[in-house]
Amino acid sequence: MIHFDNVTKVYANQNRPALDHVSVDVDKGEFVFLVGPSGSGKSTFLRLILKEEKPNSGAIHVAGKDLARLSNFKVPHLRRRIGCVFQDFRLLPNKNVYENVAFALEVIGKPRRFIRKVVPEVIELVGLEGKAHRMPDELSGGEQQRVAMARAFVNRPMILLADEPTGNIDPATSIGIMKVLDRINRTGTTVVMATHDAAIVDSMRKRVVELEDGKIVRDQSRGVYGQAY
Amino acid sequence: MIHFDNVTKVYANQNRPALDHVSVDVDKGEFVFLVGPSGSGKSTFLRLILKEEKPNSGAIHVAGKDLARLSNFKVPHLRRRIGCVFQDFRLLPNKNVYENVAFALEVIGKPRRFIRKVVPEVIELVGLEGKAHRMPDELSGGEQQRVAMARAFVNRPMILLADEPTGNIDPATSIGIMKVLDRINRTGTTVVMATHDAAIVDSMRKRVVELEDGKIVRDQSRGVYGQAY
Amino acid sequence: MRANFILSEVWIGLRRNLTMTIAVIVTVAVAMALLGVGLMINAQVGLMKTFWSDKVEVSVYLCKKDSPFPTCKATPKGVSAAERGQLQQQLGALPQVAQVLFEDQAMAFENFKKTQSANSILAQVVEAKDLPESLRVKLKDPEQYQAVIDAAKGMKGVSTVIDQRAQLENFFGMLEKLRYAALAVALILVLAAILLIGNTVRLSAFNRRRETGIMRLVGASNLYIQLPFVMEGMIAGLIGGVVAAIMLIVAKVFLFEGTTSAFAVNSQLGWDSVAEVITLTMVIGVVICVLASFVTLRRYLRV
Amino acid sequence: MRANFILSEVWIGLRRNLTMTIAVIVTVAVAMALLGVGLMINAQVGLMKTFWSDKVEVSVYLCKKDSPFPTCKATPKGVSAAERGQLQQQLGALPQVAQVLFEDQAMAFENFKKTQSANSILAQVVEAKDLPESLRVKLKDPEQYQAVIDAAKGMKGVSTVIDQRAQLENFFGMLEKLRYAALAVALILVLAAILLIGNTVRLSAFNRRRETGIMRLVGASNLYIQLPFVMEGMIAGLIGGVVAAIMLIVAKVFLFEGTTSAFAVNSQLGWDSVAEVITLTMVIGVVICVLASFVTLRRYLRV
Ligand SMILES: Nc1ncnc2c1ncn2[C@@H]1O[C@H](COP(=O)(O)OP(=O)(O)OP(=O)(O)O)[C@@H](O)[C@H]1O
Ligand SMILES: Nc1ncnc2c1ncn2[C@@H]1O[C@H](COP(=O)(O)OP(=O)(O)OP(=O)(O)O)[C@@H](O)[C@H]1O
Ligand SMILES: [Mg+2]
Ligand SMILES: [Mg+2]
Repeated sequence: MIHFDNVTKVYANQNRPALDHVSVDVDKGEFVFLVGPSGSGKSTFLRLILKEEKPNSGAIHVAGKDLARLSNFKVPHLRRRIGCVFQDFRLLPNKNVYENVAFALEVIGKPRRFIRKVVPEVIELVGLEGKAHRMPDELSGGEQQRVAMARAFVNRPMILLADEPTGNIDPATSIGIMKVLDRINRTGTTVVMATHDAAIVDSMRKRVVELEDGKIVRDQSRGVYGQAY
Repeated sequence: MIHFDNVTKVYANQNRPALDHVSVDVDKGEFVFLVGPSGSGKSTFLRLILKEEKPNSGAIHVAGKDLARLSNFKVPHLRRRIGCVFQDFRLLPNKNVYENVAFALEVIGKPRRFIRKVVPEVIELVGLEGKAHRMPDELSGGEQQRVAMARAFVNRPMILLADEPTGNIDPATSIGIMKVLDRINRTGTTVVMATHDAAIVDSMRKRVVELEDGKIVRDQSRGVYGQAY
Repeated sequence: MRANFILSEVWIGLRRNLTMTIAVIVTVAVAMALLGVGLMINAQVGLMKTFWSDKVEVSVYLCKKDSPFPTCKATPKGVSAAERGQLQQQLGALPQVAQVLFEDQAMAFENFKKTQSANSILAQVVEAKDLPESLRVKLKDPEQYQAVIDAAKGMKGVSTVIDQRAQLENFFGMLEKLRYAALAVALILVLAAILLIGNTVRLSAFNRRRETGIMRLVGASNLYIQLPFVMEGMIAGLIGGVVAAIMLIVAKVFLFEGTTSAFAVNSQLGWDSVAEVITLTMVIGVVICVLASFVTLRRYLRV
Repeated sequence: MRANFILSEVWIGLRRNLTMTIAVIVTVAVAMALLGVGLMINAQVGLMKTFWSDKVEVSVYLCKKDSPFPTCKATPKGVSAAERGQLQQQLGALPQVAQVLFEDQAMAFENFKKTQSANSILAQVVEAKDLPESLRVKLKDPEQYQAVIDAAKGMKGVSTVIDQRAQLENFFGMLEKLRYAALAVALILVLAAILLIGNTVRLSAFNRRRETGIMRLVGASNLYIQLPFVMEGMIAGLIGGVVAAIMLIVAKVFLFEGTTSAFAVNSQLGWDSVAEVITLTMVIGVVICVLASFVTLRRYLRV
C-alpha cells in the first residue's frame, strides 16, 4: 500500500535531512506505529505520503501510484482516498463541527442524504454528540482533535494517517479513540499513526517503526514503545 | 498566589458551565498538576488566571490582586508576571525562534544586552540549540512546543502556567522539560500545569487537582494521575 | 461537486468577507463611474466637434464700392452680379468644396442681428447697406479649409476670407484638453482599480490560505478551490458595475444635459451612447475582477 | 518600550504588508489628487468669477440724436453735456455705485475695435460717430447690479442699460456646474478612500489578530500594540500625499495653465494656492489614515 524506496527529504535551507534514506513497506490492512523523539521526521514521513511535500531523492508509491509521476491534476483524487489527522488539527475555523466533518464528503461530491446520515454517526463515534453545532474555537483542545479524527475517517479512506491523535486527550478518551482506530483497521483500512504515547503503543502490540534523526532505527512487527521509558 | 473563590464560568451560548463553583488556593512556590478528562475545564481555569476570559460569578485573586477590579490598563502588567505555555503554542509566525523568545523581553522593555545574553541560554535549556534561526513552521510540533516553553519562562515570571506542555513531545524530551519546570519551581515560581500525561504526574508526586465537568473532584497534595489508568 | 454547495460557499464567502466585498464594489463603482464619465466626455466632445464642424463654413466676403481693402483696388465699383457668378463657379470647382451659397446684404443683416442680440446697441447703428455681401462655402471635409482659403484669397473681387473655424479653435482646444484630461484621469483610476482589486483578492486568498490549504489536503480539486474566489470577484464586480451605471445615469441627467444646454448646443449625448458606455464599463469592471482574481490565485493557490 | 524596537516593528509591518501599504498609498494618492483637482477647479472658478466680476460694469447708454429708443423721445436732440453731468451725479449718488466714468464716441470705437477684432468686417463698416456715448458705472458689490439698473433706466436721457454680467451669466453657470461636479466627485472619492483605507487597516489588523492576541497575552500594552498600525497608516498616508502632490503639480502645469490661457484669462491660479491645496490634501490624507486606523483598531484590538 505504501512503499518508501530510499527516500531522503531535506527541507529548503536546512543542512540536516529530515528523512535520511528511508525504505519502508506498509501492506494493505496493516497498523503501523511511528515512534521516535521530537524532530525525528515522523510528521515529514506522513506529509510525503500525502504529497504535501516532495522528496529530494527516492521513490514513493501509494496505492500503487508513483507519486513523482502523479500529475498535479490527479493529486486531489489520491488525497480523497487518504484520511489524515494532523498534529495541529487543521479544522476550518468558520465551520462548525458538523460542517467540518461534512466538508470532507461534500468535496468529493457525496449526495446530501448520505452526508446527513453518516456525519452524525461519526461524531457520536468520537464522543462529541451534542457538540455538533459548536465552532472549533468553542471546543477544548482534545475535542478539536476528535473532530479532526472524525473528519479523517468519515469517508472510509483506504489509508488513515494520524499524527499524534491522542496528544491532547486524556487516557480514558484515548483508549476510546484507539478502539475506533482498531475497528477501522479491521475493516481493511491501512493505519499509520505517529505517537509519543508509550502506554498506547505498549498495549496495542502492533508493528512499530522507530525513527531517529530521520533514519529508521527499528522496525518490529509486534513492538513496544521503546527503551527510553 | 492564586485564589479562586466559588468561580463559575459559562461560555457565551453554552448551557453547561465550563467551570462550576470552583474554589482553589495555590500558594506561592507551589507546583500543581491540573488533570481531568478532555473538556473538563483545565484550559478554562488557566485562561481565567490570565484574565483572557472573565468569570460569570465568583472572585479570582492573582498575586494579591482582584482580577474583577483590575482595570484593562493594568492587565498587561499582570500578564508580564505570568508566563504561559499555550496548548496551541501561539508562536508569532513571522518571527524566528530567537525573536519569538526575545519578544517576551522586548515587550517589557528589557535592555538589548540583557536579551542577547539570556535568550540563547533559555533556548539551550529547552534543547533547541542550533535552531534559533528557524521560523515556527520549519519546526516539528514538539520543537514548537519547546519554543513556547522557552518564551514562557525567559522573563522569570512569578507564576508559570503550562497547558499540556508535553502533549507533543516524546517521553525522553518530556522528562527534560519536567526537570526544567521543577528547577524553575525551586527558584520560587508557582507552577500550574494542565496535563494528560499520567507517567509524569505519577513520577513527580506533586499536588494534583482533578476536574470533571467543571467541578473539582479531587485535590491531593502528593497525588497520582488517577484511577482511569 | 454540486452546484448548490459551491453557490452556498460563494455566498458564505461574500458575507464573511463583507468588508472585502464592499471594498471591491466601491473600487469598481468609483473607477468605472469615472471611466464612464471620461468616455462620455470623450463622446460629447466628439459630438460637439462634428456638430460645429458641420456648421462651419468659409466666408468669402466680396468687395463693396469704395472698399478700403487693398485687394479691392481692382474693383472700385464693387463686384458685379456677373463677376459674382464667376467667383461662385470658380469656388464650386475646387475639389474640397461641397456647396457655395450667396449671402446678400439683407441676409447678412439678419444673421448679424441674430448673433449680436446680446449687444443690442450695435444692431441700432449698423444698417443692411453697411454690411458686405459674401459667398458661404461649405466644405466636404471641414479640416481642409486652408487650401480653399488660399485659393479664394487670390480671386478677383474678394475683399477678405474668414474661416469661422479659427474663431472656434480656442474653444475646441479647451474641449480637447478636457477630453484628454478626463481620459487620463479615468485611465489612472482603472489602473488603480486593478491594483486595488488584485490586492483585495490576494488578501482574501491570504486570509483564507489556511482554509484553502485544508481543502487541498482533504482532496478538493483546484477548480473547486478557485471557483468561489473568482465568482465572488465576479459578483462584486457586477454589483460595482451596477452602482457605476446608476452614477453614470445621474451624471448624464444632471451634468451633461445641464452643461450642454448652457452651451446652447443641441448636440446632446443620446441615451444610446450612454447605454454603450455603461455596457463597456460593466464588462471592463467584471473582466478586471475576474482577471485580478485568477492571476492572484495562480500564485497563492498552488497544489 | 524602546523606540527603535517599535520602529523596527513598523518597518517590518510595512514591508511584510507591502501590498497593503501599496493599496493604502494608491488609494490616498488617487483620492487626494482628485480632491486636490476639485479644490483647484473650485479656486480657479472663484478666481475667474472675481476677475470677471471686477471687470464687469453697468453700461448706461445715452440717447443720441434721433435715437429710435422710446425712452429717448424726451431728448430728441441727444443728451447735452449738462444733462450728462447731472446723470453722472445722480448715478454717483446711488449707494451701490463706486465710480461713474464717461465713455465718449472715440473711446467706444476703440473698445469696439478691440472686442470685434475677430470679425474684422464689422470694424470696417462701423464708424465712431455711429456709436453711442455711455456712462460706465462701477459697482461696490458686483452682485447688486439690479438696483442700479432699475434706477438708471428711469433717468432722463438714458437710451438703454446693459449689464455685462448678463452676457457672462451662461459662462458662469457652466463654471459653477463644473465646480460643483468637481467637488462632488472629489467628495465621493474621499468617502470611498475612507472606506477603502478603513477596510485595508481592518484587514491588516485581522491578518495579524493572532500576533496581536499573542502580544496581549505576553503583556504588551495597548499603545504598544496599536502604535505600529497607526504609524504604518500614517506613513502610507504621507507617501500617498506626496504622490498626490506630484500629480497636482503636474495638473497645475499642464491642465490649468493650458486651459486658462485658452480662455485668455490672466487670472491664473498662483503657486501659493496650489501649495495651500497640497498642504490641505496632505493633511486630510494623513488624518484619514490615522483616524481610520484608530477607529478600526478600537474594535479589533480589545484587551
Ligand atoms: N517546513 C520545514 N522547514 C524546515 N525544517 C523543517 C520543516 N518542517 C520540519 N522541519 C525539521 O525537520 C525535522 C523533522 O520534523 P518533523 O516535523 O518530521 O518531526 P516529528 O518527528 O514530527 O517531531 P514531533 O514529534 O516533535 O512532531 C525537524 O528537525 C524539523 O525542525
Ligand atoms: N470559547 C468557547 N466557547 C464555548 N465553549 C467553550 C469555549 N472554550 C471551551 N469551551 C467548552 O468548555 C469546556 C471546557 O473547555 P476547556 O478548554 O477548559 O477543556 P480542557 O479541560 O482544557 O480540555 P482538553 O484537555 O481537551 O484541552 C468544553 O466543554 C469546551 O467545549
Ligand atoms: Mg510531528
Ligand atoms: Mg485544554
